[in-house]
Amino acid sequence: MVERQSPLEPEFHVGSHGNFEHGVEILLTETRPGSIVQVAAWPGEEKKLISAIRTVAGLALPDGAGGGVSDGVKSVFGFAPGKFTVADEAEGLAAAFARVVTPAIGTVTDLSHGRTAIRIAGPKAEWVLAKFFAIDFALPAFPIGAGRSTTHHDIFVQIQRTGADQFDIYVFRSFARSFWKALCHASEEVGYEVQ
Amino acid sequence: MLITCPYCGPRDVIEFTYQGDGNRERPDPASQNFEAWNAYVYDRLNPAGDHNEIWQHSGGCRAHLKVVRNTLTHEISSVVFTRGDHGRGDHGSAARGKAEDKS
Amino acid sequence: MMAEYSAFSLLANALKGNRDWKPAWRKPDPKASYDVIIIGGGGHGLATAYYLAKEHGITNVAVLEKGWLGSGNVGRNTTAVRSNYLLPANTRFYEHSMKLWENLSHELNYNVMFSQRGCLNLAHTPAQFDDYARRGNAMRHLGVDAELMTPAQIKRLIPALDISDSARFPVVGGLMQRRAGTARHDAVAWGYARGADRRGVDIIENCEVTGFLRDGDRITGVSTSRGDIRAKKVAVAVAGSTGRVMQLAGIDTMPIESHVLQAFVTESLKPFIDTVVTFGMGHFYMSQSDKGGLIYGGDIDGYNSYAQRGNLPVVDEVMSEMLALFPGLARVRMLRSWGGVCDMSMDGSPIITAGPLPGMYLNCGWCYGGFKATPASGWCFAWTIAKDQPHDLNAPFTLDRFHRGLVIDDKGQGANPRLH
Amino acid sequence: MSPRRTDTGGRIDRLKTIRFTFDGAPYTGHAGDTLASALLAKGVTLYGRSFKYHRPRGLLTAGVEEPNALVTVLKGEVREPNIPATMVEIHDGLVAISQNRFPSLAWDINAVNQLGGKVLSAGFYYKTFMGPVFGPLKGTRFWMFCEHFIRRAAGLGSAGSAKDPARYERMNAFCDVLVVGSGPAGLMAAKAAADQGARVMLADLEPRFGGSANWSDETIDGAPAADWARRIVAQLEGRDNVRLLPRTTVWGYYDNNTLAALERVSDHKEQPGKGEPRHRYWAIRAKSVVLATGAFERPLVFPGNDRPGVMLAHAAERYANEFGVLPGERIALFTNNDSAYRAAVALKKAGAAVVAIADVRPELSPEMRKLAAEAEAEIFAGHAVVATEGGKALSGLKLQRFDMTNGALIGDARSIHADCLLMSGGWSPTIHLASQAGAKAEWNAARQAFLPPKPTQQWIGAGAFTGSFSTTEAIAEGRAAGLAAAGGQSTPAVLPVVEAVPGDPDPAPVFEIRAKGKSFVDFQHDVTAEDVRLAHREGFVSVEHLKRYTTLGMATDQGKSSNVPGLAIMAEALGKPIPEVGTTRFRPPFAPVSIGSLAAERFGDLKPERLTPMHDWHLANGATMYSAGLWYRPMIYGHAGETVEQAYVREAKATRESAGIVDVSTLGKIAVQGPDAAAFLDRVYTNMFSTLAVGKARYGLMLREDGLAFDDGTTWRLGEQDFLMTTTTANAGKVMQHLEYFLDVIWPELKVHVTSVTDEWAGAAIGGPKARQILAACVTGTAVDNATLPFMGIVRGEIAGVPVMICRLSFSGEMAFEVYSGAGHGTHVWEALVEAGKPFGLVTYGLEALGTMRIEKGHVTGAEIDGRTTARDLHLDWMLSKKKPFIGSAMMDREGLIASDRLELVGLISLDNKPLNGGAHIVEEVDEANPHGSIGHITACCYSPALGKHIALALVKGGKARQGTRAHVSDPLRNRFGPIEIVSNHFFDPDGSRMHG
Repeated sequence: MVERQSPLEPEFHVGSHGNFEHGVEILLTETRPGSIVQVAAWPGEEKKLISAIRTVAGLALPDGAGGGVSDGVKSVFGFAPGKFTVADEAEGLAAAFARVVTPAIGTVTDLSHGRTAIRIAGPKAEWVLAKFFAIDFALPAFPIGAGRSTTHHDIFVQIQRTGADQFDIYVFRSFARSFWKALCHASEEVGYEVQ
Repeated sequence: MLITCPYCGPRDVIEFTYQGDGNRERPDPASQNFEAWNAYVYDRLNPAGDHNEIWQHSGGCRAHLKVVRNTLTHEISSVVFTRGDHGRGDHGSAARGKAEDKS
Repeated sequence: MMAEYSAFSLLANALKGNRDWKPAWRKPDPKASYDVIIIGGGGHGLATAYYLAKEHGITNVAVLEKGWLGSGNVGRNTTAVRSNYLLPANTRFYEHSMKLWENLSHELNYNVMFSQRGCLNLAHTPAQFDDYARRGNAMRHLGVDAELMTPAQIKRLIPALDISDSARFPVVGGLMQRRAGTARHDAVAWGYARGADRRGVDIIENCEVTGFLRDGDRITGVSTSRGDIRAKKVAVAVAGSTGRVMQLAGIDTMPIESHVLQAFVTESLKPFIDTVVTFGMGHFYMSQSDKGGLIYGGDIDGYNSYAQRGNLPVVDEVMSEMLALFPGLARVRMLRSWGGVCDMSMDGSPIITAGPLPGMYLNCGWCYGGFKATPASGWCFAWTIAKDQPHDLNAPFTLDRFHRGLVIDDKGQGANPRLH
Repeated sequence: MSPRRTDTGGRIDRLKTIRFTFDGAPYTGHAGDTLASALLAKGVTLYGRSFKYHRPRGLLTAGVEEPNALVTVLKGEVREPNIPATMVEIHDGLVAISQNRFPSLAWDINAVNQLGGKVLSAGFYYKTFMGPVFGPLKGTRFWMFCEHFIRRAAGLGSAGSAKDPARYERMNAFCDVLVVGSGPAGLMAAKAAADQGARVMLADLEPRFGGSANWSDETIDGAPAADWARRIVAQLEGRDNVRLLPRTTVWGYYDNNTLAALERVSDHKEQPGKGEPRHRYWAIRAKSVVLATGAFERPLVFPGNDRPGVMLAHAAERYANEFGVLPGERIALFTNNDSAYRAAVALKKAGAAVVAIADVRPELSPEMRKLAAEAEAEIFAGHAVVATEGGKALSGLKLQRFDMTNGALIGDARSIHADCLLMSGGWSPTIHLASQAGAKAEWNAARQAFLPPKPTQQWIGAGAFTGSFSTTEAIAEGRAAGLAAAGGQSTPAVLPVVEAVPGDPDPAPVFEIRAKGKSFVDFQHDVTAEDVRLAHREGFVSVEHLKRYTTLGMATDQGKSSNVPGLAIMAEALGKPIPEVGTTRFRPPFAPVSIGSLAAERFGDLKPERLTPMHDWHLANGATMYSAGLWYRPMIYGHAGETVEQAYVREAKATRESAGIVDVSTLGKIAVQGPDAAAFLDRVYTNMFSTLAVGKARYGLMLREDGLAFDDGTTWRLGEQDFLMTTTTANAGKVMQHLEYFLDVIWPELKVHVTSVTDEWAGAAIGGPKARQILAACVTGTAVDNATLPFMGIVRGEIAGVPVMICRLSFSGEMAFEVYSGAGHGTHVWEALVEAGKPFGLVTYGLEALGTMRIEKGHVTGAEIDGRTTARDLHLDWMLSKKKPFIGSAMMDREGLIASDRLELVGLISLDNKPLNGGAHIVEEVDEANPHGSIGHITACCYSPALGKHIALALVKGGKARQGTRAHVSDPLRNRFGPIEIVSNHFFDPDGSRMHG
């Protein structure tokens, strides 16, 4: 198996940075899931797609727009009407979905290479993300598991909250390095560690 | 300005792309009625007051929205998907209530 | 006879405590009828009245303004004057305007402060530089001045500009029109108003048109907040309000959308930049007023609006582009912002035509470039009204050009007003 | 005597001494001082020069509305001009200088302008400088000559060109209740809302919360008001549903309760913390807003009211109580209302002698007489100040009996010796944000002020903002507003008890004392009462005309103190009540905002860089990168000593001779999937796609709705319902939106999903006579021979252990293949291809060689599909299907789009063997002196190694018919003229034998 090259490589500096003498309040890392797959249902076929997600990924989606769930290995969330992003540590998820999601239900699009997954965690995660995105990151407005599609100027992202203080950001691979640099820069104020 | 996307909730206007007059009707693709085509491509309602508009939530779920917005006050009185009840059910707009913005 | 304005009259009046100055224009009540009514007391409407009187001897003219004179875009723009267009129809028209600008202060006996300090379009890639060369050559082939500049020449002209290779979009060159420049926007309205008034034109402020008087299809006058006024010819020059006014005439759809454009000014500074400059990798332009404020703007907000009020995304975008060119301005402060309502056409070019109804004449579609057009717009519109046919210069700017496929699309964006 | 620091009092830290400089001279102050208070404490009276007359000016105010005392703050080479000294918190190392003066603040040459006096009246410049009609200075020259000097005399501070090393940031915030202003009303509102559990933000532009409580000398619940405020703030600080934003100016009220605020995070520090921004720009979406922004005191308009030492009454009260500074030793007051009496008492308590209170009102209440007595001040009821004396500091003033019913001055003037004159002309509520929010202010005759109107957005007013000027009212209204904003029920409660001096909130309706001498309305812009009357005489009577003609209210303070007096003087001239003259609409920002803060995180980082998967490889292998939109692409892989032309000629030549490889990952790629995908593509493209076999690709052309060419590219059918569309790099986003629009708005019944997969795939195009051999050498799992991989065929296989998809198509005109792999494997595959190509002489090539080969082939790109050309213009009409309608088909045959004189694509060959230039025009006859008669222009040009000639593509009027004829390039911009031959755009291998192999 040939390892995938990370787009962040030259800018990925493990260790503590910024104002960390006063404590590290942000952890940044690239989660490098093996699979990132978009599954999308035709109108009216959402329930079947949701059950397909349960079958393939073993994840039960909660109700509601933008709802999602993560078990630490696999994650899923809605990001648009009838559309979901599913990520898995393992490769091969697209093929697995292709077997279950029939043309009558919807489509499967493999984005495993095309999106880069960056995790930001720590007590200041909401604070740092608020510098980029005009969405409400407070827990009641953005519950654990939920997903959001949003943009920071030219950079389109999907964000899933995977913990009280933890967010996974899916960014287009070609923009990933620029976004990563900006994220590091914005985290300097509170001290951050790259893992 | 905020637009309440029926899927994503209230979002800043920066996430949206304006696609213009929503009153226009595209003629049948095979139509040879050139007046109708011209009107569709070039002529616009441009009211001072409530306007039916198409917006795309291009920086979010990318759905297109029918928006009723007042061009004098920028007040938005209605937002729905152009596709109608698209995506209703578990992951449609149910969780955010009806697709309306009274703010 | 009103006193001529001059250094001498200024001194003579000062000695008398400035007590003898008279109003710049009269405030008459509307008459029952006129030969020509011009709806819209902005730059274009006032210039039209002036040239009707001066060039065509038609002086029984009323200009109707719903608010205070010059309250629309003539007093809300960023004051740039240029004729650096790509397509010949535009270049010829705006060059005619430029020539009128060059003598305007004398002609009006009113200092409109037209300052030919040049307009520089910055290019940031070789391909863009070639695009500008195409445009500059197009201008040169129509007898309009244009020249290319190197980064070193540009740096000498604008020392504060960042031309370093490390810039995200380095400056590779620019297209300069030296005869371009700026003018004092309010003075243009006031100067034309005074000039038209002195030739007998009635300028009637606080007079809102509420409907059209008709005889069948033919327009025979207008109803206003100050009563009905009849006229042989009714000319519409209302820019951003075109949709509203045409609706009063029963014409619901037009190849026009009204969009809001914001403009900004900084606090007053000592001379910082001596030309008009535009950014090639976004939408930003800036000059400095004689008072010292940097006057600048960017793209329209991008949605229909009559509110004369914009929103934050454009504010942020404009300031970001400003600092990309002038990183030394980060601590300078934006003093004021405002919005104008632009009549965005479907190809980015204007409409100056007789019609679309008998007895009606239409002038609109200025997008956000109407200020520099003011003299030529008034001049051509007056011609069209007086002779019932367009001058060669505005013959291409018809209303039916869209349907006929004869668009004049300088930006090549098609029927998408938001992008012109 | 002069101003000085009091012995005790003030909310400064007298134990902390801070050192700074002003105009090069060293000063000290205390922690908590502003630059204004610290300088005032040292006896400084002269702070700035006015705009037009360069008159010496002192402090008028103690806050954000200061028009006179503007300074430039220097941080090394970086300049921050026009900052009110009243808003600069001093810190060690602060360097401030005065501005708009030469050679020094005390001796300013341009003060000679004052002699111009009446000639330099309002709008004088419109009446002169037109210059002679004839001669060298005719036209605009004379004006431009004068302008040169006018510009240098005008302007305040100077901007610099050194890049600011500071960091700026934007913060997006959401809250239930935003409270603007932290005086007693704001504090009560914030507390009441927070008690309801609401998410609350409290912003104040001052460093200290408390507003007037910090200097009012009142007590609340028995404690000094400032202590009460501190207690409330401490309570709020401890709550996690409250965010406190000191030093934060809420400057903009935008649609849907979006507010913009500027937090000055580290201006008051010698050095910001690591990563700490200088300014933070808050974009706040508040469900509800409490406006508790207080009121501004107005000056009175009388001769000499601008002399240094003349100050607003409350400002002096603030300097004394908040900063422990006395603005003078012998203080006189001039007022039309009761609020000044409180200031008199405060200054007396702080140690000054209050020598006189001149009040325009003939009758004074017993309470005011009592306060005057407490201040030991002599009262002059029914008097007005008619003159002031002194140079760069006040030495005295003249009083005269005044009849406020008709403005008459009676009897002789009497002189009073004073070094400070405090004035109060009543108060104007700070309604700017409410006005920005879209509502028109309403005149209140009793308060003689514009009060906020009914809200048009979700805000509630409280305190002085609403015209309720007493602290008792502020507290009650603040609590009620906070409760209501948080959606709580209004409940009776025991409110804090305020002990304040009495006072009637309504002033006498006196704005101006008409006497001999310049009486200033707009201090900074030197607009006098006479200027307002001149505007009236000349017909500039609407409030906007008044502003624009006289520049009243257009200075850096935006008329915060001058608008109402100016309006009142115009109203009097017109004989109309003030509300009939109108009020101007306030526009953002409330107070000037640093441009850095608005650019925020994009300062120094305007746009992200979009990088292909092989980006680092290109850099490591000598590529010069070209910025194309947001992308970076290799332009050439230059060898040492090569020019750009030499490099691309070498690369193109080698490709045609053996093989070349180029990174094409930037092409837009869109997955078009679903049962209706083929039918959808038939509608989107001008040609058929439903007939395309699985495993094959086809070149497609799209038109816009108006019938003009839009974009082109190949689309690959990967499965029955699964297409991979490619677009040009530049149009990828536009095409995506175009497809989404039609699917969502026009044809919602189609079952098609479109997804951007541009970033999923790395693309390498390998072409040339040896390309197939190179592929054969490294591809496994599939053959690449002509039978397996015919022209436009697609196969899947592996390279170096990685799955790839290979499509045989050509842009270069050579036998060529596009190899797609997962982006994360892009470099891996690229390296394998390069390695496999070494024995075959494979070169890497960049955009220049790519462009050269496409010109040789006559392929079109964005330079030709420029939004003005049709398929016919580009000789692509063979792609317009007649079997089906498609987007643009109905509109493409309109008269203007089929005219014979349209610009059509042609090829050009330079006949003088000299290079051609992009953007050069084509003429039939050269006229170097007077270029004219353009028939078209060059869209792209190069030296063609294949032809050994300089060639170009061009759009030429009726171009097709001109093929085979001669013309000339005319490029006056670059002085390049020369003969050319017009030929077909297909220069090289027109029948495509090379790519078909």
